[in-house]
Order: sequence, then structure tokens, then C-alpha cells
Amino acid sequence: MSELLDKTDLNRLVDAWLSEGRRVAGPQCVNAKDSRGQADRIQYAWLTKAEELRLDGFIRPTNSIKEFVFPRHEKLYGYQFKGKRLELTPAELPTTEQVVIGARPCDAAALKILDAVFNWDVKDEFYNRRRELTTVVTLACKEHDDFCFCTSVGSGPCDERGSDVLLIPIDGERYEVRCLTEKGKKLLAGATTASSEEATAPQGPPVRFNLDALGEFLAGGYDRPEWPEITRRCLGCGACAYTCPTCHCFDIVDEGSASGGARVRNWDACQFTMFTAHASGHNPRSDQSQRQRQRIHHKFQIYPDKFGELLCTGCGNCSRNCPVDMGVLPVLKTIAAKK
Amino acid sequence: MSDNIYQPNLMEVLQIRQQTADVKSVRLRFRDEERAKAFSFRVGQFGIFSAFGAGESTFNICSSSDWTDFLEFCFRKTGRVTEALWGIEEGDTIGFRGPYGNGYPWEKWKGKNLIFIGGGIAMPPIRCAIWYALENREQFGDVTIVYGARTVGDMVFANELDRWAEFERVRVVTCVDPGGETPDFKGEIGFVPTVVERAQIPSEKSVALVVGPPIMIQFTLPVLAKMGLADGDIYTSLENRMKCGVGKCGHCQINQYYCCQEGPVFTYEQVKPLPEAL
Amino acid sequence: MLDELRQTCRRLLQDGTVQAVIGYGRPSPEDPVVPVFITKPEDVDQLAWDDQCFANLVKYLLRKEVLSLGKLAVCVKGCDQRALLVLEKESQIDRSQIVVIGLACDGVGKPRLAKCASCDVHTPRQSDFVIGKANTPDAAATVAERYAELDAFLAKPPEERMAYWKKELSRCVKCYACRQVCPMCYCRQCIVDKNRPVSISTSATLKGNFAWHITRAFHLAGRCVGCDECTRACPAGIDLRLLNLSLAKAAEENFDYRSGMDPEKEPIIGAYSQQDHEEFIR
Amino acid sequence: MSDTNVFQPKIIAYVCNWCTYLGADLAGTNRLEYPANVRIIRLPCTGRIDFNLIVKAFERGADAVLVSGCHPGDCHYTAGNYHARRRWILFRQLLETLGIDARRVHFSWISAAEGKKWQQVITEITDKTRELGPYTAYREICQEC
Repeated sequence: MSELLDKTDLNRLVDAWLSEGRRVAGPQCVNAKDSRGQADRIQYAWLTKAEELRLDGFIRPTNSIKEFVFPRHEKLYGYQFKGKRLELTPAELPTTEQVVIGARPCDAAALKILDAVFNWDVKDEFYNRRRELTTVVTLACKEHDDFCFCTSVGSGPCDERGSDVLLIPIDGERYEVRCLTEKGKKLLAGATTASSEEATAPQGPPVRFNLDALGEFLAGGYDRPEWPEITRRCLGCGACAYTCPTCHCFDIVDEGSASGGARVRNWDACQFTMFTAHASGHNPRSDQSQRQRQRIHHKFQIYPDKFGELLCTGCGNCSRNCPVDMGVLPVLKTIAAKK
Repeated sequence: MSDNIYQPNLMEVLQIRQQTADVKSVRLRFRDEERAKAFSFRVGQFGIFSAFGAGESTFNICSSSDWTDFLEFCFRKTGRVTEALWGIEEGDTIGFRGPYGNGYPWEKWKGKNLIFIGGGIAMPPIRCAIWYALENREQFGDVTIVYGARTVGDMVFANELDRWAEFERVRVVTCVDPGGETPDFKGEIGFVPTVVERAQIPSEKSVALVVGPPIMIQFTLPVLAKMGLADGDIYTSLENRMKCGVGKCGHCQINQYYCCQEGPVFTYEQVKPLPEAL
Repeated sequence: MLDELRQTCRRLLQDGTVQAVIGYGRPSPEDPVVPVFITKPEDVDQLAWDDQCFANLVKYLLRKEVLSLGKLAVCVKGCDQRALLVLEKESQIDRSQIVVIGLACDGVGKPRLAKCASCDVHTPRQSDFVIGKANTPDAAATVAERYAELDAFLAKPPEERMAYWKKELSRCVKCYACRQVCPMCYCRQCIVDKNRPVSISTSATLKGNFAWHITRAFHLAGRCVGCDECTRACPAGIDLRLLNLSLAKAAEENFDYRSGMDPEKEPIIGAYSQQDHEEFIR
Repeated sequence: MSDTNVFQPKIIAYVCNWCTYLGADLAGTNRLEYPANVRIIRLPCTGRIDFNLIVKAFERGADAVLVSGCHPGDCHYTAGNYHARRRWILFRQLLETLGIDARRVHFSWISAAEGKKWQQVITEITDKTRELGPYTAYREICQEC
């Protein structure tokens, strides 16, 4: 037995959620002229009406849904000086429920992975509050491109990790609906029709590299001579980190004047020079190859050793958005082939 | 304090002492009384201090954990936050959150001879350990303190060096870089690694704590190894660039360690294979 | 053309004129074209040339990770080569230490990028070698044609223009790809990385993004050569080309200056003239 | 002088220390009255008045910005105003592309002897800006978190 939902019902549902005061985000054409002359640029963004939602005609959006649980800019608390006296006002945490519709499995799986770092020994209530408020309705992928490598990192087009509801397309119009969590069931209560038809599990991309060979290389210590050569073309921007569903580094800065303002948290990336620069001028990672090494080690050795899951879901955004087509995929393929 | 892990406690500035031309030490007390009573820390841990409007910075808590009526930290004027901290006066309010990090493994150091080696502005992480050891004198063997700075004027907590020398079974060796001495300076002249080698410090049943600029640690660790100290008995405190202090923001990561959670105190054994540590 | 390029590079590497050739290549056949750094003569077969060779390789002449390879040869298209001229005038590179391999180019991108329509440098100039011959003639574009895209945008009322930029710049996440790919952005520490004082907010809010993109565009006034790598690199798909065209148009209309074109001409920023017009000044 | 319900524009004037600042001072000593809506910020030379300062003024809620300095040829640093003029020519085009209201950005040469001209320029700008109303467009940009 399976539950089905067709596109028009889905759009009606989205409009219903919006009218009930929920915030809804999903892939939409942000209509930017794509500079490589390809199709429109699709990004996850807040929707004002279901019509804006795009569920097909693209591989995956160029950004990720981490924006909705770990925003690029977030106020932590305010400070106000009244003469010599100082007051701290905690930031009001969001209260409105939010739904991410049409997330890719590699985005949803990333949320489950991030739960670990934001909750080991000290809980980050900013992240947890948004996570509780969010219901993720994932759309399984029918196609992939050369950048996708979810199957090489233990994920796949139907990965259920991190999803509250999984929609698997049967044909252009209908989806098989799998409610995976209570939140998912509550959200889609009564909207689906029972049926015996099952969606065929879509075929993921071929495995691109051997994970064990990669593990061996990384276990061989940090100062391996291959790094400078593999990563020489990296220009040190943050495009890979900021469009990656699992990258979660951040910076804390003060905004405002000496009399009052707010301390805020912004995204940060280990590829920037200033990320590890000491005030004394010493920089433990002064060379770009060290930073690329850190990014690969952190995702494929440090995070798994500490939290038990790879800090990568194989979405391919880092290579897709890299100005010099790097990101992790070419590096991993080179390393895995280097045995 | 709400469960906002990033929100600091408000602290009253009790006393400010100028240690050198660009280094000050500041004593603080919690404005919130219960928080003051509930607060405790292990010597060697650090805190994140805020000058509101400028930002936050990481400094070692350089007072001993036995002193409960204030908390002290020390900083050099080098950046945006330290420049704002330079301007604070007694009675002002700044922020403090912590304690963070693992602190020194005192259980392991019980009954051992202690060798403290510090360089320049790195005196505070050593000073709190020295006071704790001297105020629990019976738990530890001989104490040797080697402290070097660029010039005599750059010595932090210089007045306390003489007081330490008066304690029994304590040996204090001070040194300045060549050219940094003054006529009445009685200490040695040379860099810390060479002075440590010349000092002929006995190494049986000893542990060493080395804190200073990365270049100094790099050249002192092999000297200690040559003196017969095992890699596991040499400790260092890596105060890397830190932002959140709670193992989330990624800034303090050195290879596989979150410096703010699993450090900043590491053994030479842990640090040796890490190219980015020093 | 590709064989000629490979032979030239093989010879340069063999007789030690250069220690490394910065070019476009495919480390393995099915991979996209990427910047490659050939140090051994037998690797020149990795070199590739087609209309997917977007990157402006001149940027690598400023990065220590590449300078460490020794004396360099760099492959440049016509638009990239203009950046070499600007860097030379701003004494960032020693032109005599660099071997410039010009690649005749009929435009890149399928469909062609916007910059290629009015391109008049299909055959790179001031190069030590020119490989191949451009089939498309250099466009004798007038100022109006060169900036048609910008003029169409400027025809809109100011409120509409600001609304456009508010929508576009709201997607900027401040990943600084536009800065890192630009050969003209070589400051040791960029103004956004300085915090004493914080003159540009580092937050990716609309305020921070407007301040950043105004600064980036204006710091390239009279310097940007229009290689459009910033527009291509932007993961949010923001059309930075429009901002660069604004400054380029102002430079050409007011000072008859196109950056990186004429080695004799003085760069306009840093120089001044008593005859500049001032009808807008009271 | 000003009743409460008339809009009082906030005008920021970046002036050079050697000419316009002294011109404004001269207007004061000659008891030449000019609207108090202007906030004067003194910099060494127009050559030092960075374009970012104009953006910062709008970020902080200015309704109009005046940048004024020595006449060409009078510059204490010989060519500061020539460099500035060239930059203003380029920057105005960028402002136009971004849709930032060019009618709210004014440039002028006012020498140390032109107290009268200072009074006249400030009065003119204040009236003109009062007509244009508060510059809410840029303030909205800065409110959106």
C-alpha cells in the first residue's frame, strides 16, 4: 500500500500552509541570467505563493537548505549602554513554523549530520529552535549530473535521513508520499490518497571514488606532499563552503556603536586567510593547500571520527559553484586514485 | 544566565594594573552575586572576554582557582578588542563567558617536580599554574620557573617573580633576548631554548609546561626531550584563534582537535604529529 | 591550434625558459576544463583549448602557491591579456619574467558570454607567442554598442533600478568569489578583512552587501578589463557585469580610457587632469 | 525658526580643512545665518573624502550629502581636489546604476573667502532636500536584517 499526491494538490497544500501563517521555502527560479548561458538559476528561497515553486527541470538548487536552520546572519543578543550601566537583551528566537518543500535528499541528510555538532556537550538553542520549527518535505531525485556523488558517500536519491516526508515522483504529475516522522504525518494528514501503485526507486549516480582508499590516504597523516599539487588551482573564496549543505563554521562580530548594538553570528569559511590568523600575525594555515587539506580532513576524517557521520552528503555543490571546478569531488577522485 | 550559550556574564572591573608598555592585567568580579558563588574553574582554563561594540577575545584566566573573590586576565594591545579593553577603567562593565577548555591535569602532576617555561605575553597561563602549585606546595616536588621576554620592560608579572623565588624548593631563572637587558638586570641573556639547556634542570619525575609564541615552543620542546623528559610529560597551551569557545564555530580546529574543547592544554605527544599546531 | 600550443609549451619547459605553464586542461578526459599547472614537458598533453576555457589565468600570477613554482608562462585570451597590462602598470608583476602565450579566441561559453559579442581583442596583443588565428573579426563596437546592455538598464526609472539591486544583492552570501577570481583584486588585506575600523559590515545583510558591492565595483574603476570572471564565479548568479560596465562606461566617455588596451595611456585613477569636466560641481 | 511639522532633512557635509571649513567658519563670524540641518565633518582634503563615506552617511540616515573643498588650483596638497573630481565623475555613474538618488549627492568648491557661497549652498541644498523628503529608500536597505 502507498500514499499518493498529485502536483495540483501539492500546490494547494503549499498555499494552505502559507495562509495558515507558516513560512514556506522551496526551489524557485531566482531568474538570474546564468552567466554560463545555461538554464535559469534555481535556489531555495522563501515562497510567497505556490506558483513560484519549481519541482522539476533542474538537477538541484545552487544553494542549500541549511540557510533555514543556520542562517547566514543571525543576532545572538543586543547590548545597550545607559551611561555606565550596561544591559544585554537576548535575541527573540523565531516562533513561526516553517516548511521546506522540495528539498533534495542530500540537503535533508545534511541537517541530521549537523545536529551532532550543534548538540555535542553544549546545545546551540538558536539552531535547535529553528530545527524544531522546520518540517522538511524532501523530493527524491530522478536525474543527476557529473557533479553529484551522493552514492559515493553512503547517501542516494532516496536517502531518508533528515526528512520528515519523502516524495518520490511516479510520473510528471504524481508523487508517492512516505511520511517518516510525526511532524511529517501531521503536516500531510489527510492530503494523500491510498493506492497500490509504488514509485520505482530512481537510479543514483555511479560511485565516483572508493571511500576506503580515501580513508587510508587521510589516515596517512597531515603533511602528505600531494596536497599542494592537487589544490594549486584553488583561489580561496568561500563559494564551496557557503553553498555546501554541511559546512557550518561561523564568525561572531559586533555590529553597532560603542553605545549600543548587537552581537551577531555570520557564516565563515576555512578557506579564507583570516579564518585562523592570530592577532600576532602568526597563521597556522597560511597556505591555501593547508586550508583545502583541512576542509577535506574535517569532512572525511575528523567529523566522522568525532560524530560518526561523514560531513558530506555528496550533493556536488562545492564543485558546481567553484569558479575553477574544484570543490571536493576532483580532489577525492585524485586522492582515491593515488594509492 | 539564559541558555543562550553565547551570552556573557556582566563583570565589574575591580582593578587594572599596567604590566608593560602594552600589557595590562585586569581583575573582575561577577555583578550577579549567585553567579559569583556558583562560578568555579580549573587552573589552565580560559574565558572569552567582551568589550561591547568591539567584539570578543580569548584569554587565559590567570588567577588561581583558589582565589574566589576575583578573576583575573591579562592582554596585550594588538587588535580591535584589546584596543577597546585598553580603554576600560575601574568600575566599568565588560563581558565574560566561560570557563572553557580542559585546564592543566593536576592529578597527573601530583608528586612531580614542575618545570614552568614561559615566553613574553605567555606568562599569564604559567602564572596561574605557579600560584596554584605554590599554594598547594605539599602536593608537588621542586618547582623551576624559566621566564624569558624580549626586554626587561616586557616582563609580565615581573614583581611576582621575586616573590616566587622566596618559596622553598623554587628556582627562578629569568632571561631577556640579547640587547634587551638593563644594567641592573641580574637574569640571563639569551633565548629561552638556550637558557633552558644551560639551566641543567633535573628531569626525573618531572613534568614541564611550555607556553609562548609558537616559534619559542617549537625550539624548546626538543630541548626538553633531550633532557630526558618523555613527550607525554611535556605540556603546552595553544591559545589558537577562538570565536565560540564551545566547539562549534571551527576557528580553533588544529587538525583533529577542537582547541577550545579538547585543548588548549596538549602534551607534546599529541602536538608532535600536527603540522598546524606550532 | 592545440598541437601548436602543446609544442610551444613542451619546448618552453624542455629548454628551461619556464618552470611551469599555467594553462587550461583536462586532468582526465571526462572532467570539465580547469586551470592546470604543467611543470613536466611530457604533461603538456593535458593542455586543452575550447570555448569552455573561462578562467582568467592572470590571477595565478599573484598567488604565492603558483609563484613558488618558479618562472611562469601563462596562457591568455584577449580579455585576460588586458589584465596583464593593468597589473604591469600597477607594478604588481615584472612582465620580463613572464612568458605570455596568447590564444586566439572566437568567444567562450555555449551560448557565447555577453562579453564576447562586442569583443575587439580576439587576437591577444603584447604576447610572446600567439597560437592559432581568430575566425571572428574584431568588433568595431561604438561606445553605444559596447554599453548597450547597461544603457538598457539605465533606461529604467531609479526606483526600479534600486528594487532590482535590492532583489539581486539580497542573494549575496559574501563568499567573495568575485574578489578571489579578479586579477585586479590583489590587496594583501582587503578592506572588508580590516576591522580597525570596520568600514564595511561583514554581515551578508542587504546593508553589508550594498556596501561591499559598491566598494568592490568602485575599487575597479578604470582598472576592470571586463573579463567577467566575477559574474561567472558568483554562486548566487548576481549580474556584477552591470556594475563593472557602469565604471567602464564612465571611464571611456569621460576620459576616453579603456583599461588594459593602450600600453602608453596613463591609468585614470591615480592620475588627474586639469581639464576634467566639472559641470556637476557648484 | 522651524515649526515642528515641517520635515527637517539631515544633511552631512564632508568638507576640506583648508578651504570650505574656513569658508563655513567665515559665514559664522560674519553672522550669515544658514539652516542648522547640516552636520559638518572635517577632513584634510577632498582627496581624502572616500566614496565610502557618502555611502556610510546614507546608511546612518542622511537625507543628503555635500562634499566640498578647495577650488582647483587652491588645494593645500596641490592635486587632492583634482583626484577627487575625477573620482566623483566615476562614482556618480555607479550611484546612477544602483538607483541611489543622485539629486541627494552634491559637490562644490568653496574657498576660505566664500562664506556667502557656503550659506547659499547649504540653504539651497536644505530646501531642495526638504522638497525631496526623507531618503527612506536607503534606510530600508539598512533595516532589512
